[in-house]
Amino acid sequence: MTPFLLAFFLAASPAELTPGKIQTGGELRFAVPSEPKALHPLQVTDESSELVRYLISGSLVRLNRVTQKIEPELAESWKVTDSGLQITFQLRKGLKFSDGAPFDAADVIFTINKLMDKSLVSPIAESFRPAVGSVITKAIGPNVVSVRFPVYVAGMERLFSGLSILSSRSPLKEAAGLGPFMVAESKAGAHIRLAKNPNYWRKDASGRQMPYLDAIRIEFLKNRDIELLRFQKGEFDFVSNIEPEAYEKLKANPTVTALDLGASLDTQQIWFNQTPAAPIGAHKKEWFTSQSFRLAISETINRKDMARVVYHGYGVPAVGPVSPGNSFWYASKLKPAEFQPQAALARLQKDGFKMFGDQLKDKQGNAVEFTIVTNAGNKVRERLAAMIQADLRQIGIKVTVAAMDFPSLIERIMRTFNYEACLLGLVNLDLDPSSQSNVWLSSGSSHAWNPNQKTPASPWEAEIDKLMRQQGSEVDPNKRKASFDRVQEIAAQQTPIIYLINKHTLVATSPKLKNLKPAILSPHMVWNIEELYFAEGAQRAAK
Amino acid sequence: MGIIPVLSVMLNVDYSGKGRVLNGVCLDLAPGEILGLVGQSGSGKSTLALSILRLLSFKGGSDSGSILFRGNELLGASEKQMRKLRGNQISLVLQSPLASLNPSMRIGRQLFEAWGAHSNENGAATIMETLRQVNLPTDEAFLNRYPRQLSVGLAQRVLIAMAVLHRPAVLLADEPTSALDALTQASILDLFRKVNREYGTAMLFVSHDLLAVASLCHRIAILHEGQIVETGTPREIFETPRHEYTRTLVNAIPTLRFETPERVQV
Amino acid sequence: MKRLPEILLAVLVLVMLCAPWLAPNGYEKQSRDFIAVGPTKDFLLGTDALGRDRFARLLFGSRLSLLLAPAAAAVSVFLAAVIGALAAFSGKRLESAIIFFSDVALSLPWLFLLLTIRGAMPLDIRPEVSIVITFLVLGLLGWAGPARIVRAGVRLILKSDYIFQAKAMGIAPSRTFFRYILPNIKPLLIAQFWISLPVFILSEANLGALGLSVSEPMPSWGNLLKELESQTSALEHPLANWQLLAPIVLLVAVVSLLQLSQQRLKGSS
Amino acid sequence: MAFLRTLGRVALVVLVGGLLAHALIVFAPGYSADERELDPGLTAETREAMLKEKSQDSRLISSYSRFLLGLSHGDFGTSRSLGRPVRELLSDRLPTTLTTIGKAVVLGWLLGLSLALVCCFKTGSPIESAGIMTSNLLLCVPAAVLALLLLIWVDSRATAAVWVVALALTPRVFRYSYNLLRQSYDSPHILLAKAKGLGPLRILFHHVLPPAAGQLIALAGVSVSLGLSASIPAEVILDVPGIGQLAWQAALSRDLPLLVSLTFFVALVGTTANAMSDHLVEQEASS
Repeated sequence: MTPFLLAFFLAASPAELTPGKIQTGGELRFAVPSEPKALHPLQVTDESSELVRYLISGSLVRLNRVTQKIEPELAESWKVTDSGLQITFQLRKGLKFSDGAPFDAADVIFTINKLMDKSLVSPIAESFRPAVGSVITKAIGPNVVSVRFPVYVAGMERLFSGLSILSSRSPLKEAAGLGPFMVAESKAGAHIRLAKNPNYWRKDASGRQMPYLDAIRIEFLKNRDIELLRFQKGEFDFVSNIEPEAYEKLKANPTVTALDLGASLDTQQIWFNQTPAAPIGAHKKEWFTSQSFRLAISETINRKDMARVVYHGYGVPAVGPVSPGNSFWYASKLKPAEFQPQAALARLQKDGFKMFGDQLKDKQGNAVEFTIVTNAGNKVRERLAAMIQADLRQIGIKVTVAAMDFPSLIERIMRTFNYEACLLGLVNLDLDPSSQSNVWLSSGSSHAWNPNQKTPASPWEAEIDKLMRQQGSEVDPNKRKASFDRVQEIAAQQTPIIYLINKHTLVATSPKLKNLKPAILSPHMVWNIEELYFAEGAQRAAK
Repeated sequence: MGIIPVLSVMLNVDYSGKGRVLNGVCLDLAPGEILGLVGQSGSGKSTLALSILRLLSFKGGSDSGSILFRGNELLGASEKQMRKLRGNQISLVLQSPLASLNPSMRIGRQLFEAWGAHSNENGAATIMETLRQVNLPTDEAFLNRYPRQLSVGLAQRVLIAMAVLHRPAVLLADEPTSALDALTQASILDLFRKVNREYGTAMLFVSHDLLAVASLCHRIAILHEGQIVETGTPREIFETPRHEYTRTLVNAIPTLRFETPERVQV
Repeated sequence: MKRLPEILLAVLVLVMLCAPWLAPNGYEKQSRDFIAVGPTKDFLLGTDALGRDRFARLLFGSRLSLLLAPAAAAVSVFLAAVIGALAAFSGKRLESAIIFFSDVALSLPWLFLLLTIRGAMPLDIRPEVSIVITFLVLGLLGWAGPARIVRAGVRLILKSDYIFQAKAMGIAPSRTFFRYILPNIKPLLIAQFWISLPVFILSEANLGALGLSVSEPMPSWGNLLKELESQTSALEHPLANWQLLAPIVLLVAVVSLLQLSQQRLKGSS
Repeated sequence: MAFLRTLGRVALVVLVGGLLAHALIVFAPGYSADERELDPGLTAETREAMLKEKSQDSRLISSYSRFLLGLSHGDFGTSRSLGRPVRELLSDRLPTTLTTIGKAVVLGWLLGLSLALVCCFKTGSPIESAGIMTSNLLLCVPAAVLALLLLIWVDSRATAAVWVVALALTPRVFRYSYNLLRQSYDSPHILLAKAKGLGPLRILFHHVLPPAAGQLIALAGVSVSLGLSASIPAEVILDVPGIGQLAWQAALSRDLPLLVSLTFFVALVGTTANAMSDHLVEQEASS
């Protein structure tokens, strides 16, 4: 690298993203892979809708994506009382919705009552609907609201960070928002345009009205290659979740700033079907329910190679369900499974497996072979599958990869259970383990390897059930962590799910965009949207 | 012969699939002369006509030798030069008159088009005069007809009219009467004679019909296996045929005999 | 020199048959220390994202596609010929029935049939078998469009003198159909064949997004061509990785050579 | 009368096509699955509700007649994956796709026909081989590659989509029109036109094209259907908000009302184009 280029790279390091002289105006442009399916803030189920919701509505508290701490937003302060059953919010005074309607306690009550409607399908609504009893919301004053849950909810204030407050009075109903922006124009299948909310409550330290940007234009673009091409042409101001191959090429481009934010919360994982009712051979069920078999498979997969080959080094071998990017909940004691095919083979041989030539057979003489199903069209996953295939071949296991489209895959893994092993990725949006209880409780419908159990099928699943309930009823965060650490430990020993890789969050931005605080948590680039501004002279005119 | 021939040909033609079709064919056509070219079907007669017009590529053949028209070599001539000659100095009449007319164009327009190809002047007078010469009606209704509304005989007359519009020096007629009935054939042959007489057009009359050729032509050339085996006046050909093949041809002409064939006893 | 197309084709086929010897790396061996490298002595066309020898993958993939795509094209053209000719040749009633079904067939989302067939196959089916079935179904489904064109062609032929002559000679309709009609729509069928050949190869690649194409680690022309899509991503000059263009060059070459030799055959007959 | 019969046939094709499409979709694997199910945040109750909604459709005839009933009121149903009325979705996206196909058909024909003409003028020369090679190349390059290459030069995705569809049509137009023109050029009246000394352009426009016009128009009808099917990959790759992109999304999410409506649309356009071309061919034949 020439000294000149080097200097350029140094100049474009994250330090450059911190503010200089603040400029207002301009239109921010970027792309999301799909069209928002719901613009009603309480009915959000998909990522794009969630992003738009975040930009156009306000919540009582906000999660700081960098510090991963809850911060005041519409509520100045809050207090959890009654051993964690009740939370009381002190609301900011004099706030207005985008259409000028006033904001007070009545709006909060209105919003939470709306959530109780059973026909609302959205994770946020469901988390407010307890299985027994009901949530009671009371106005203690015009600007004080208390919410009481019938059962203990761990980390209660966290729930409110994703809850958009609706107006009880505005004639625009849910279209009136408290966020920094509001929907100005929406073209089906093409783009959505947000304009600055003139009534946005936040002002900066010097008393200037936020947000600094005039408008945001979000295009719907599934094709990442085209997104990157247009980003490099300056038509988009940033790209997030870049694939490693593209990231390396962007890094070589001096006109953009490419950033590696470290391990994300997302995981890639593989699990074996342990459902008793599964229409697969009895001998295969026997392998899949055997701990040493699962462990052996896990030890034969070369995660370091995966990180190096598939992720070009922008990925870390995964330890368990929690990524190192989750600073509080990560179980730092645990280590990723060692790559030791010979030890794995020895482990299998102890169980009566034998090598015949280059083919491993179990004690009944069945050749050890299985099929991994995964979703088609995902380059990364198809490569991971091919690597697993090659790795397991070394100890005489023949793996077939069956890629299929998503609906077919879901039907197999959630309905018919007609599969042997499945390779999938999981996008985690929430830091708190409570959001994963459906995965870890044996009665959960997302208990991937054997869902909806009446009673736990094994002692270790029973223990996990107990620990998950424990962490859910504990108030002290450190005690909660101890319980969940134990869950992670059992998961590592039993490996019902073989965690493979936590990929890095890779982003790139135009150097003209200032005040960015990119985070591994979504919305990675715009979580502090009100603070973003363009460098002098770089504002794009809002049309 | 002291006269300079208007057309002088020495030609070899090969087809990519069939091999050599014409092998050193030599022909001279004097001004105002009608030369008949007789041979079996497939002996390369039509090929010769196409070659003279330099349209052989149309059928996928390649030629070598020499074609002198008024002393100019045509084999090396450019497409542009050739286009000036075609229909103007050398014209062509084909065997199947109905297929040779553009089915989607009115007769009148086709005539005017043929005129306009080589002249910027108003050709109406010439066209009407020529139509009269070939005994065709000159009214609007006729000119507005489509080829499918004509009989074969009328169509052939239209074609001949078209061919002589520019009073060409040479007319190549490729089996122009084979598709016609006896009466029409006779009248078309008359027409050729008339055209030859009125305009002094030299003609290469290609046919397999020795009788028709003999009645029309000043000289006859016999083509056999890609070569001209014999040339002579009709009288010479009929009375003193020299070549074996010519004799076979002449002997094959049926003579009229009015014998009642014997009835077969059943 | 006239036999050049055939000679080149024969050489290509020979090279592909010798794939196991010419490309000792094999199509699935992952050289994980040589990821996506350019052409070298060991890897004539470089390696792919998993360190697999592209040259080997091209050779082995060609074997598969060169066999299956023409087969699928032949199946669809054959069906189109029989159905289209039958429509034109048979009575009014059968003709309108056939036209009706071809219209329906042209508007159906056949993707779902492919998905269903794939879903009904056992999971551990060998990739070779599943891809053969996919191509076969593609071929079976491709009749409707060409059948219309064939029908139009046959109707023209039916007006010709030699069909009239055949009728006049009292030749049976079935014989007229097979001896007089089918042979004479050959140019039409051949044109259709050349169009559908690359189309089938490409549709195999496009079906990959639904998991209906050949599965890892088997190569096919389809998934090799697919590799081009992400790489040309304009982040680089499209010719920066020229070795990626090899499958396209080979495909165009094979299709054109086949066409040339067929044209020559036609010319000499 | 003939018009009414054609209309009836088109209607029948659309109805039967819709029913078969309905059956194909409902019996395809993954029909009852929903991507949202993977979300661990959903409660069992919600799951049940989502399942119930879809299982109704597996009773084929009753649900199809329900759909048709809605249709008779101009109601195409509501898209399951996008949560909006299908009619709205179609009317939003129809103009985009129709413009794309319209422009692409014209462009594809210009390119294909001129390539065919160049090859006809230069039969036997290397130019003819080059023309055939070009058309082969266009057939062999995947649409996605073409799209990405185009985007390097063309800024607008809509324009790029037009080119992708046009370049997909070009080799097909070329193949058929080339055959047709070669045939036309081989007929005796062309020979005579040449013998008249007419220029190549005059021969082309007055003697070659008019007799071939009927068949070319028939091909033009078919090319509308071809363009429609080529627009699906083009719109998907280039993210152009048209019918093609919608169809792909609908297929991936097994969106029954949307897919059946789209089948209706494709059947309608395709059958109408075919009927029109049939009509023209018939006219040509009888004239």
